[in-house]
Amino acid sequence: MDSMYQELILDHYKHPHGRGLREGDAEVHHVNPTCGDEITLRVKYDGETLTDVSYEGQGCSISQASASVLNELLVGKELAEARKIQEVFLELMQSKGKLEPTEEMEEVLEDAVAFAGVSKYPARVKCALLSWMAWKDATAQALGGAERETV
Amino acid sequence: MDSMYQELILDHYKHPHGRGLREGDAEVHHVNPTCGDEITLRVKYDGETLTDVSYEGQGCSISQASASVLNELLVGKELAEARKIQEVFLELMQSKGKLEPTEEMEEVLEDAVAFAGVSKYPARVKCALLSWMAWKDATAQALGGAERETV
Amino acid sequence: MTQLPGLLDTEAIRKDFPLLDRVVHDGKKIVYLDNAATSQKPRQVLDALNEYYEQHNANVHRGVHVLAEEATALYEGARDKVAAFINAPSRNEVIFTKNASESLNLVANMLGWADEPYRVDRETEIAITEMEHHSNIVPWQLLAQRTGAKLKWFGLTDDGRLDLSNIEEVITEKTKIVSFTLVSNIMGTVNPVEAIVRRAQDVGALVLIDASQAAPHMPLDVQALGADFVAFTGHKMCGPTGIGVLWGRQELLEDLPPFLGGGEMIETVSMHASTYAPAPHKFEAGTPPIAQAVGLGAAVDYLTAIGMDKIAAHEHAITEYAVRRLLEVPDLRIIGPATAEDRGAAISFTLGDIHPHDVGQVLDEQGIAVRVGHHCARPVCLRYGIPATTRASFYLYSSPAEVDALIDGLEHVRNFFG
Amino acid sequence: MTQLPGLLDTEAIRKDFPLLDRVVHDGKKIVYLDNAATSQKPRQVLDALNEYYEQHNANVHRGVHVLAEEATALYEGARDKVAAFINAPSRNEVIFTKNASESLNLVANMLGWADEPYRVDRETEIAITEMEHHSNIVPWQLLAQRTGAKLKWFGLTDDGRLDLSNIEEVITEKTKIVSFTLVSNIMGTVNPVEAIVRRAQDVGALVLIDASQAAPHMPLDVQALGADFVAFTGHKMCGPTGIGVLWGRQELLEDLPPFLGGGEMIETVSMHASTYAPAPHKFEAGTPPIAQAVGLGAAVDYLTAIGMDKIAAHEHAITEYAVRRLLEVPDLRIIGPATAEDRGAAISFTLGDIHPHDVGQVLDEQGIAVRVGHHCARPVCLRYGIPATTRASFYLYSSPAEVDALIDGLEHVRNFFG
Ligand SMILES: Cc1ncc(COP(=O)(O)O)c(C=O)c1O
Ligand SMILES: Cc1ncc(COP(=O)(O)O)c(C=O)c1O
Repeated sequence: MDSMYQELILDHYKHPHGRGLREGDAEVHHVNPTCGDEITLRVKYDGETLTDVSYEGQGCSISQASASVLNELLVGKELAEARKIQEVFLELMQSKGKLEPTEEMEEVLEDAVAFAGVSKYPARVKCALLSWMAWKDATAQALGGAERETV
Repeated sequence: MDSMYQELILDHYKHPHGRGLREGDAEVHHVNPTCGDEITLRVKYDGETLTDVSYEGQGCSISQASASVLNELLVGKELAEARKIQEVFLELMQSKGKLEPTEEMEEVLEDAVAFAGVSKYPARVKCALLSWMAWKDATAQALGGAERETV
Repeated sequence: MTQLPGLLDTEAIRKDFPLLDRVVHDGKKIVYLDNAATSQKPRQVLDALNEYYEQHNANVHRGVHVLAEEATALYEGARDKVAAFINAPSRNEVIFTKNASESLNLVANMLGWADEPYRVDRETEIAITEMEHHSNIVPWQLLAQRTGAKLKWFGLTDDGRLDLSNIEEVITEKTKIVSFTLVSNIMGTVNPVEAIVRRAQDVGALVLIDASQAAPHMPLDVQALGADFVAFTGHKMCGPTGIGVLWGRQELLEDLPPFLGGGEMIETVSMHASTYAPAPHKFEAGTPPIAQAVGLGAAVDYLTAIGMDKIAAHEHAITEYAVRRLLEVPDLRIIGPATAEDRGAAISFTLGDIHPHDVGQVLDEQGIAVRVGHHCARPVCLRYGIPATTRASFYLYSSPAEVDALIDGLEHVRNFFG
Repeated sequence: MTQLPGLLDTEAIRKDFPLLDRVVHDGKKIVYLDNAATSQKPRQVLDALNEYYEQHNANVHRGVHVLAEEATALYEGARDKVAAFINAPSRNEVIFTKNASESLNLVANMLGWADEPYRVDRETEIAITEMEHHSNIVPWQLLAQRTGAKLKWFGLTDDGRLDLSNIEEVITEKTKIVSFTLVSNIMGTVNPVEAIVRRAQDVGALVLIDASQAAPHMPLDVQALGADFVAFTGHKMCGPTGIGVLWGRQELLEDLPPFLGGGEMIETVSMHASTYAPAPHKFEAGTPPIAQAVGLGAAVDYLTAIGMDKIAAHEHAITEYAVRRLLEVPDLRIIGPATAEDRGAAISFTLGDIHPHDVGQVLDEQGIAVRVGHHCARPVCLRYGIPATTRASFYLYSSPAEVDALIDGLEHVRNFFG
């Protein structure tokens, strides 16, 4: 159990960062059809700088905590760096529990490294990725470019 | 093997009685869809007396021999008696090899008792019954009455 | 040990089910409470499968060799067993499919292609209910879309029952088919068959009953139900995966057109035209699930030997106990009937605002297997304004001790997220 | 012992197949030559089934408990194995069905309900061949009847090959779908895929290949075939009954409409409308044949470990030997290619005017299992003016000694009816 519900995840779940919808450049609504988890997410950019990620939604502790971690980690970053973080997080989540996070990874992901244990549970990986995919989608909309991708 | 291919059956197969189509009161064409056996059969009645059963067809030794035995057994009989024989034969063939022919049965069926062994082989029962069902059908048509029945 | 009236000797029964000895998460013996999703299989069924494959395996029908004869006898023998199990007037009314979903789709497709008086088209209506499994919703949505027919449904009352108050508007003179579940897979509700069948018969509509959650748990008598079709699935009643059943009244099966075309379902084929075999073969295209039918036959033997009435009594006792204990858990809300009357052994609930995924996961870590989500009955979740539920569901091998384990587990969940 | 080049070590292989030890008719060890109807199952497949049911059985997807995770991983793992076995570009292109017949019907139904440019309707044509299994004839007859499309077909040459001389009349600008068998189940003919696919592509028609008699016997590469869909069935390739496969190109599976509706195939359901999951799930309504997929995965592992090219070489050697020996039997006429080139290991023949039922029965009494009848390919019998054939068909465990037993058996048949 400890492997999935890290203290850190429970903390974010109980005390989410940046929750609530604020003004943004683009808004998306994503749903995890297998369990009904939902998120509405907005991004705000100042040039290439991500100045806010605001969100509302319902879902399990993993999806809620993940959105909170995302907010904490990405807000204030340059787009390129945020993208990098998102990619590393995706890689970790798709590792099926077989990837021991490297030091480098930990540096990039900070708190988000706590989700490593979730990657062992295929049914929950989508919960952890919900907000991250929504962010990617919203960013594409805000800045133009790639089409919506789904998990 | 002996249980199915009785000498008597092989005899009838090799030297069929009454084969060929002659004049009749009614003609039917029956097919066994599972193996493609076919028979064209005519009956001729003089009042209540069955004066001829003529037939043509293609099929396995069992279906051929059975038509031959039918001809030998039924021609010349009164309708009621022929019907009785047909019913007893049907009963024997549907016995799944579990019926030891009684003396009474043997008296009614004569040569046709040789088909007892066939009743153990569900796939072949229809072969043995093909001509008998055709006869029943043709008789109904010739004399009016019951609708066509199929096996 | 809790003693309840009507309990089966679960200790003896559990010995028949190898999986129930499974140990998970470092030494925790599994507490399997996901029986509405699928049941475990007794040794007797696995033995039948093995014996079939090791001794008799051959393709059925049309063979004159001994294996083909044996395989055919076993396959058709399974049909006899199922026919007896549901009290079908004729063995020829029992069609083997791959699962209940195929059975339900089969009826929808037959009616879409049928001639009058059965034909579903733009002038006609279809009636279902809001508590159906998706497998009894989507086929009718597809049929409605493709034929232009109108889809109607019964709503639900606050306590998880069908709301039949507007039965005359839902089932009308235009209704061709009424399809509903005997027992809800999400709420456990047992529905009032008679009232619905009576109304359907009054307007000349056919009735299809989804007995997927009934066949495993109670005596099923298709004649007493008064329906025209009854569908259920093998894997929920101790049988293998890959097999379902559709029972239908013989004259309907004769009149209605085939669905899948292929080997076994024909009488004769030429390139220009084909004719079809009589039912049930008309509806069984291709090599059937032979071993799975044999396995289902063994399952039916197993259940019958114990007695479906005894199994129903056992589950009633367990359900009564479980409902009582669950209602003691703070913040727990049962979705569906909060009593054991007219309900089956599947109980859905929410636990405060802890998401069912989290409830299920933390229970799992204690070795307790429940299902979480919308249970393929999302309209029920929408109706009650919840994203999902946690569902515990019981079977003939479920014991009061397992109910106790669940209650303790839920306590742990509350503390964990408290 | 006859020594042929390219033979597998059948003595070792046969130890894997419990049924091959079966003794029939008072002590005769079975000579199983009915492999085109269904294959026997190796111990490895039965073990996989038992392990699944005893250790991991649960319903797949949507479950958070450990059994559900394991069952899902096993089921989806089987999809990976099958995808690799046929060299599919993506695992999402592999749909599990109940048998090849369902796979073929699935395509016919998709096209019947599709939008342009795929839609089959009264303006369009369907092309098949005269050597198709009924499961690849009847679905198209039904589709043609129900949509008004025109059904056309390739005829056969006297030596059992497709007559492609009028290919431009059979496949025209109006053709929407060309469906044909890679290997004939009755005559063994291996068909020239490339010529047909090229013509189909020229006119923009889709191609469906029925690989039911190919997948068990030769390396199958769906990309090299160039087809749009490929169908086959588990039970003929050492797998369990109750499972089939449809492979289809991803973009087609995305564009084409669903067939059966129900649980698992949806994205979201409300009473008013539903949306569908992406392929392959869109086409897998209801609880899938979970254990059967796992068993098929084990079969694929088993075949791959031996090597499909080695299996093909073995069967080629056996077929060459069998054709040669059969042609020595007086009055024996092979229906189909009388050589081992471009043919599979199913050989149909007639024996003078002895009816195939009698041939099969007398062989059976000697413990030799062959199939007799029209083999679900009645148009072939009509074409060659015969009511039925006797068919001997070989597999990886078939030995030259079994061919010899067949030849001796036929000698006995001739004497018996001589
Ligand atoms: C060429 C061919 N196509 C289709 C089928 C149908 O396969 P199934 O009966 O498993 O659906 C078969 C086998 O029976 C076959 O040999
Ligand atoms: C009420 C009900 N109907 C239909 C089904 C569908 O059964 P299957 O998935 O076996 O097709 C189920 C189970 O999933 C069910 O509970």
